[in-house]
Amino acid sequence: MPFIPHTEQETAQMLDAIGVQNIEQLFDEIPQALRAKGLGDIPAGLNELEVTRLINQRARQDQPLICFAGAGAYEHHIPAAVWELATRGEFYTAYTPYQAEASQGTLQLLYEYQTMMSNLMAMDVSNASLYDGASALAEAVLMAVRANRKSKSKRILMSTTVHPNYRRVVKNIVSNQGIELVELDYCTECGQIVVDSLAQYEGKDYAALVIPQPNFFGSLEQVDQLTDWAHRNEMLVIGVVNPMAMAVIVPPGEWGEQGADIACGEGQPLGIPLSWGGPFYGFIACKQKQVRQLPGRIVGRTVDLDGMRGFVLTLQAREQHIRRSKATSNICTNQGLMITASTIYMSLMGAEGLERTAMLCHANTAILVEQLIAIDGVEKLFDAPCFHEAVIRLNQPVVPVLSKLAEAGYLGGFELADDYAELNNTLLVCATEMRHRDEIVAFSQAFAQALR
Amino acid sequence: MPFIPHTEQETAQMLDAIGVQNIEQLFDEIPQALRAKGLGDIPAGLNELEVTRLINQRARQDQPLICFAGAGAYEHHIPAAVWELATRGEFYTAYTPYQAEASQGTLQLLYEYQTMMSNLMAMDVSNASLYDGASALAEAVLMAVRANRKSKSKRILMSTTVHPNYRRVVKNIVSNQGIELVELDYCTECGQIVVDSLAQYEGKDYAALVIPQPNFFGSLEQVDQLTDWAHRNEMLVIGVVNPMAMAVIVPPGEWGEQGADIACGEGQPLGIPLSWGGPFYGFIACKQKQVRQLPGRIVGRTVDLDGMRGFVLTLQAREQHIRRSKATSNICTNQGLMITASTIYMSLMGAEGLERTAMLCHANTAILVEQLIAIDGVEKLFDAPCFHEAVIRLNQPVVPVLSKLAEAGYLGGFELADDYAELNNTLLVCATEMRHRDEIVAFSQAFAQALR
Amino acid sequence: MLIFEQSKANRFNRAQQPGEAVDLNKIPTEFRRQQSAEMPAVSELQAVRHYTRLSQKNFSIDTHFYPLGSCTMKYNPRACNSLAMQANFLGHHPLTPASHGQGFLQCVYELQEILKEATGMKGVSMQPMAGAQGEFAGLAMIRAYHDTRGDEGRTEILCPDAAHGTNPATAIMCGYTVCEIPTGDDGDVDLEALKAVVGPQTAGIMLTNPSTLGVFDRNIKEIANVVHAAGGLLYYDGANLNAILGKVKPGDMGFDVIHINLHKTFSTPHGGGGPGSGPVGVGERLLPFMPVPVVAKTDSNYRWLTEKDAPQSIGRLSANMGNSGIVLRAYIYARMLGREGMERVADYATLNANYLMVKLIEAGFEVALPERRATHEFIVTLKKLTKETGVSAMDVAKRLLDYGYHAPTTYFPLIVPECLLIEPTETESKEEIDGFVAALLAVKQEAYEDPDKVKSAPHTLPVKRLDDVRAARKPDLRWQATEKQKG
Amino acid sequence: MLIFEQSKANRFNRAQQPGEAVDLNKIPTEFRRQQSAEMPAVSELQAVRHYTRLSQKNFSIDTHFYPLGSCTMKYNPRACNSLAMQANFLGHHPLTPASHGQGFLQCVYELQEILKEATGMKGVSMQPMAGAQGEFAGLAMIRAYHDTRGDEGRTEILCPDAAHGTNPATAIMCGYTVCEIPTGDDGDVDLEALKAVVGPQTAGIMLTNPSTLGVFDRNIKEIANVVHAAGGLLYYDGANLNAILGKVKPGDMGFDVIHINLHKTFSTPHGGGGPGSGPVGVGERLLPFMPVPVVAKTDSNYRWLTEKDAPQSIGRLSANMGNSGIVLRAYIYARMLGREGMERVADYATLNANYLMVKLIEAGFEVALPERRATHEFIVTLKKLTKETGVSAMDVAKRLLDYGYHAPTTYFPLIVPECLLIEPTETESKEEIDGFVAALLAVKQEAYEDPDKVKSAPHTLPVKRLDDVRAARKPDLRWQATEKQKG
Ligand SMILES: Cc1ncc(COP(=O)(O)O)c(C=O)c1O
Ligand SMILES: Cc1ncc(COP(=O)(O)O)c(C=O)c1O
Repeated sequence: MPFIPHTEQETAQMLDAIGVQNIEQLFDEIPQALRAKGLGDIPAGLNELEVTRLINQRARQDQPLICFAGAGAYEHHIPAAVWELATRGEFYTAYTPYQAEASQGTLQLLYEYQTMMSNLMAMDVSNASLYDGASALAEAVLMAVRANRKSKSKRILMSTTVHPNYRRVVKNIVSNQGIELVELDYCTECGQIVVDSLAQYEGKDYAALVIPQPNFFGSLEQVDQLTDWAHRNEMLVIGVVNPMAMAVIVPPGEWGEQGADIACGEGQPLGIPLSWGGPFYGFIACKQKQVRQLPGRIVGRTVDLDGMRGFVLTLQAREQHIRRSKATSNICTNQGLMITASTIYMSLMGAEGLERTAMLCHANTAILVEQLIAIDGVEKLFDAPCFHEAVIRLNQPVVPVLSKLAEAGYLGGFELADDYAELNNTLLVCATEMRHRDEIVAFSQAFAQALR
Repeated sequence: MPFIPHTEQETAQMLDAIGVQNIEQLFDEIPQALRAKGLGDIPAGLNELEVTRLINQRARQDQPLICFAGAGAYEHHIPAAVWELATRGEFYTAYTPYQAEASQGTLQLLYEYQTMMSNLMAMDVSNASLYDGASALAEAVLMAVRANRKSKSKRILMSTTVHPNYRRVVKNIVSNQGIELVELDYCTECGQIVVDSLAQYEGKDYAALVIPQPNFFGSLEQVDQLTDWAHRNEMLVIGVVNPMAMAVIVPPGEWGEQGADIACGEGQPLGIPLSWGGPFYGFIACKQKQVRQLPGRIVGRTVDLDGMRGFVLTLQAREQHIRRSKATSNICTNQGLMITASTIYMSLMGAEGLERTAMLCHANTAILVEQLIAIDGVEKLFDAPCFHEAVIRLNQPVVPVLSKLAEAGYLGGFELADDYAELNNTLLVCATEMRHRDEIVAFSQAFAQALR
Repeated sequence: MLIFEQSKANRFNRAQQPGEAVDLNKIPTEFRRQQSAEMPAVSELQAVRHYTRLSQKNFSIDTHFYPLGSCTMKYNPRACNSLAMQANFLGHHPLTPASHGQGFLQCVYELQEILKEATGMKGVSMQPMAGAQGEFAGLAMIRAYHDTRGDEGRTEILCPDAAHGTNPATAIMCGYTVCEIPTGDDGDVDLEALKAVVGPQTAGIMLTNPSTLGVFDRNIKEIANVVHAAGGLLYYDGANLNAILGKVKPGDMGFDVIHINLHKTFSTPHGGGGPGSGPVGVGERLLPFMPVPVVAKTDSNYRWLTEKDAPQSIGRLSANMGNSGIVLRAYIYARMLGREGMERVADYATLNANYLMVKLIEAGFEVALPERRATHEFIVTLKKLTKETGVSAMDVAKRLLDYGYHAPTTYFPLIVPECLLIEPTETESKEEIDGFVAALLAVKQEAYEDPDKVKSAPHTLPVKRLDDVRAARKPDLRWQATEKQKG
Repeated sequence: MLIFEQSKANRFNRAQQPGEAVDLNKIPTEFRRQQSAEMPAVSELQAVRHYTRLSQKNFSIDTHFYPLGSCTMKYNPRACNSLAMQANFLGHHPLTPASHGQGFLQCVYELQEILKEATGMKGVSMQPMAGAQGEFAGLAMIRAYHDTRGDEGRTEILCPDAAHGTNPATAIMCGYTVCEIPTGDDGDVDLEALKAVVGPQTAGIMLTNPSTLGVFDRNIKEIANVVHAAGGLLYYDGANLNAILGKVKPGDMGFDVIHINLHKTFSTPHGGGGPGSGPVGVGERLLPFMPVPVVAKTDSNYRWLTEKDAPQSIGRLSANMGNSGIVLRAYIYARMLGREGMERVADYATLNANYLMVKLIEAGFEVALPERRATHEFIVTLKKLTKETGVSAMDVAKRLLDYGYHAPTTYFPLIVPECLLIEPTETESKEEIDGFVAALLAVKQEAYEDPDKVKSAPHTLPVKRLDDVRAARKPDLRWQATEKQKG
């Protein structure tokens, strides 16, 4: 049996010590009628050689496409050291650091992560991870409803420029508690929310306004005006942001007069591979005064019996294992290993590395868009400034074009029409720092070809 | 600059402390006339993203062929744990354990390796590695010349069934010391050395006889008879063996009445990837009484000040860093990391795992040969029993056949004619446990195709 | 030292930086960050050395016996990691068309099938990213089910008092109220109490079986009948599936919906707190409500089913398809085990737990339910020790660390005083278990002979006993540039 | 515990075993092993845990400052490892035809070119598997050169007394006798002494420059002239190339043949003792004798040159092409550095060494050659300390371990009493160097105040001071099944 160390003799000794004849007897409290008749449909076991052959063959089948898609998941360079360190057994096979003294590695790392993420967001505190960007936004919404003492409405203003799947997830999660999401239309010319269009919501009771930065179209929102508008109307502000962008773009903590109240988003751009969409991680950060509403694990610094610095899980009274039905969230297992990787990533990149990477993504996307709109039948859609994604409109349906590009080895972008009926024949494209100029040129040629 | 941590300010502080204006001044003892004019021909540096792109592209160019070749390097399954552990920084970036107390990890592992290798060879002691199988045989020959007090001849009987490259390497190394290699012919029918043919060498002075097991043709030599013959003639016996085969085949320590005196060979089959031929490692083991003639690092058990067990490099008086020109060898840096991997490999496999693997290699090769000789124009050449390689003869030149097979995605084997003029149109083939039966069948079909 | 304390202004790790600092010329200054975020500025070697050394401060499965009850800290085969981390898996954007991802989709599909067979459910979705999110998906499906039938007024979820904290927390998150059911003295749910509270307001019950007390609830069929009769549904918290794999299936016990913790039973890594994966399985009735996406197979073609294909679905709970890479690891593990291997998991997890329990009883420890079989775990209560020596379960836990063993789960379930919940798992050897018994016995002796030594433990770890209270009273959650102090 | 001590008869690690035990029916019993080799019989978890824990007992670059003189313990970029360990490189049998290995061959070829440029040599072969084998190849070429010219009677190799042990050992291995040349008080080779011994019997001289004393021999041109005039050739031991990369080239100094330690200057891993790689470079005269195989380029096609292409070659020294995987790592490293990066290596290696030397002098340590510039390393002699306190260089080295620093090289070169050869390398930060100075100073103070503490160091490592003498007197080189004792 793989992974079971017992010799027959030991098994016999152990049964003997217990005082039973065989292992079967240990299951004698299970009503006989319920006993399973085996696991017949499951294939027989494979040894490592065999499973390696199988999985390698599956992997070979799936050669990745050269990626010009973003839409919430971004291909960035990940230094080799990141995963060589993160998969060290001591990180990989530990669990939630319940025994702090035996988990100082993970705990200190999480404290460092909280610092890095708070700094990147210009917020006071960060937790130690949520599941992913979408569920983090759901938690942020729940948190805002709890935290906004002035609001009784359980209503949230949600920009339609937020990732469509994020909006779905938030709805799927929070509507069970009777929270209502009111969707804000964006300006179809500029591809962002225009503050002037919000007059209709003034003076009504909303718990929070959700602002994406950059938004799903890659456009930069006018976060200062939006934040101030929301605060004037006694809403909290939730920023849902791309952390890589925050290296060069005004971070949530600095939006408007007072800054956003909650910052959250998808941590994947910071050292996490695309990996078919997961595991990624959600981050969430807030102002000091809301820390006790923050969901999830939080690590704090303290001292030991000798007065030496050490780290522990703290503020656990917010959590399900202590507070049960009164917890701020049900989250227990989070995305720890991803944080390990992300923390190492940020350490290796430093502020300068993140900034240069962000800038190069921006520049590459600008070149990409330039090349694409030079093609007959392609135009750029919105005029708000972009970070590293942009929407283009084709003179023909998108699906066949994407198929042809896939055949040519490219992931050509994200078709928007499914989620935005008004955006027929449009495509969201992206070129991170990973895309060499030559690749962008070759892609543009393939694109022109596919349009013919 | 990659990998240099100094800030400009620190550099300035350091220069200041030294009392120089700039770094250049630190090189002022180098005669000006000799100063280099730069490294103009070397390309500019790449960051990790760029070098990753470059190397991945080189790697993609070189899809490995499905391997039916052995000839000294064998594709075996390597458990994932082997290299995940061996490349841990603590193993990967330590050096020779000169400071024993700070190197107990490496030292204990080497002691465990010495035990495993001695046991596998049924010899008393093993060193902690030499460069590779070929150079290990050269060291074994030098050792035998030193160790055989009865012989004055500096002549060695070397079977021509030893790997041709090993024979070349041995010659290239030992002939500088005036050692002469006398090559023994093999029996062209059975593909092994026949003891009866050795009468001509009796009563003459040879320091040692080198016996391969299995030999280069994959055939098993009559090691008992050969060993006893050599000992009767006051030669030492050097066995050069495949360690995987030793799991199921009589090991050198048990050859004949007294066993071989020195066992050596290539450690690659024990957990080391093919990797274009290196790094592999050479092993060497001997009887207790010759231990002070053994070249290379040796780890010994001892105690610390508290009487607790610990491990140190020992018998260093044999080595170049102590004995300089009187050392048993010039070897210093050896193949430590490969030993780390190999030790973990053997621990994960256990005796049973090695035996089953060896058996499956044998069985697969038997099937392979069966399938191949069923093809018109292919016959098996030798009738000695084989381990996991065999020689076949084709009815046509081998080179074009190998080219066609390579086009079909196969490494078809090793052509013998270059090294053995009498073996025209012959091919040495191998199928390890890695070859699925389906692959063997498909290969045989491709082979038949290529012969047409 | 924190990584920030090794930081130096203007230190760059050039190998990781794009050479040219491109200008953000297309972005108006009002959008641009004015001051760089404070991040570590260290060399690559400094970072590598720092995190290598930090890692060594952890206990982990790869370094220590880790009998953390309810968490199933078993061996994580390294092959599951290295095979899942191949470039061809890691390189796939979630938008990759199914045509270019048949290899991956087949793995997901086959794991869905394996989990169905292992649990006796009719459908499985990999969407939830951990157990608690699986619970959420389950309750959301229960809600959707009642709603669809127009069965209103079912506002309450029943939970045993021994339940894991995620259960009641999830119920609240899903808009329910929680009604706690007491546990009987024999460790099974108090059936009479259950009958007393079940009613038309009952949306469902959340149960772990084997329970968090480490026993198999023998009345499970009756519980199912009672709840079903009242119109409620049964949710199975699969955290303890390791104990019964191949022995009894949640579907056969009468559960309508379940989650499975892949990071427990299917040995995906715990990663210092995650990522997990909490697939949900459903019976016939809840099939239409399963979260999307799931993988379907038509002929030999695999594809994603999404909201469009499943209009009654509770939808998605992650932006993508959940923790794919974890699903892949679980699939590899499941294929290595195969059907016989899975049954052996339950066999040996149970053997190890019962053996360890018996040995501890022999050593004079009091177990919570001595008349019952242990499942894959069991509870020791130290209330006598605490009373006699002042040494608490927490103290014992800390002292065990000095002996080189990770502590069991402490103070959970909440209903047993001074308890240790001990789960050895099937991958630990008899020698390791014997060593653990000896250590626990040694600590017990110390508690009587030198209680202060135990109360001030640990003594040999990188830090001494840490002050939790201080941490919570004056939360210091982030390093501030101004301090620059050493430690 | 040794892995053997965790072994249990009949324990199998099934995941790693072919399922069927095939019969060796084609092999007559006389050839078959009768009794299984004694090997560990442990579970996969036991093995993983054992070797993970063992690894933690090592000091290494990734965990500690490691200023081991002459060894260049610099940061090994992890990318060099992970890129070189891709399946498409690891999967190649050495017999792969060049047509299917152009990617790999190009890497080797380009590294040959890079090394030629870096050293000023005319040809480079990657064949030797470490420095010592490079030395062997070099001397074998010198021998072949003289032989080819019929220049007989050149039987002697000159070596400075400060030379690394491999140099004289190699000379002997190559069939030469060795003549030692003394070092002058200023650290350069004693030129008069050299002139006195050079002659028609001189085959060549082996020199390290910078020397193992950490200084650059200023008379190198003159040495070259003297030896060349006598008909001898000059061998350059490239172990110290890190100090002069881009500053001065061995070819320009007059060397005819050199080796380069890729595991030093080109940052391939030291791996607990190897594998290294010791490419040789040659000037015009020795080109025909280079070991094979080397990679040649015709148009844009790469191929191996073997004995057939190079009939005068000294041939091969390994069964294949040397340590390919190491060559690949060095190539990746070289490409990351590029030309500017390489010069910076010498700059900062030298800056660090000189700064450290100055700081130690300030702290009251005696350096062997205070009047000289340090190169990338330098020597401290503790003979005064030893005389005054009885604390030896070895004791200081051991005590440094307690402070978290790997010790410098001790007692080498042999000509300086109680010496520490200290090489910080360019990848260590000023902070790390300052910390090291503080530690060495603290140890010095301890030596005066509490010499026994230093003499009995280390105190905080997994073992206390180990008894080398006992190990050598009663060699115990292998665990024997009969003992089964613990430890
Ligand atoms: C009994 C029980 N239920 C639920 C959970 C929650 O699972 P997760 O941590 O994966 O969210 C856990 C584990 O933490 C558990 O032990
Ligand atoms: C000066 C010097 N020469 C030669 C060598 C031998 O090199 P290697 O250990 O690679 O054989 C070394 C290193 O060990 C050295 O320091």
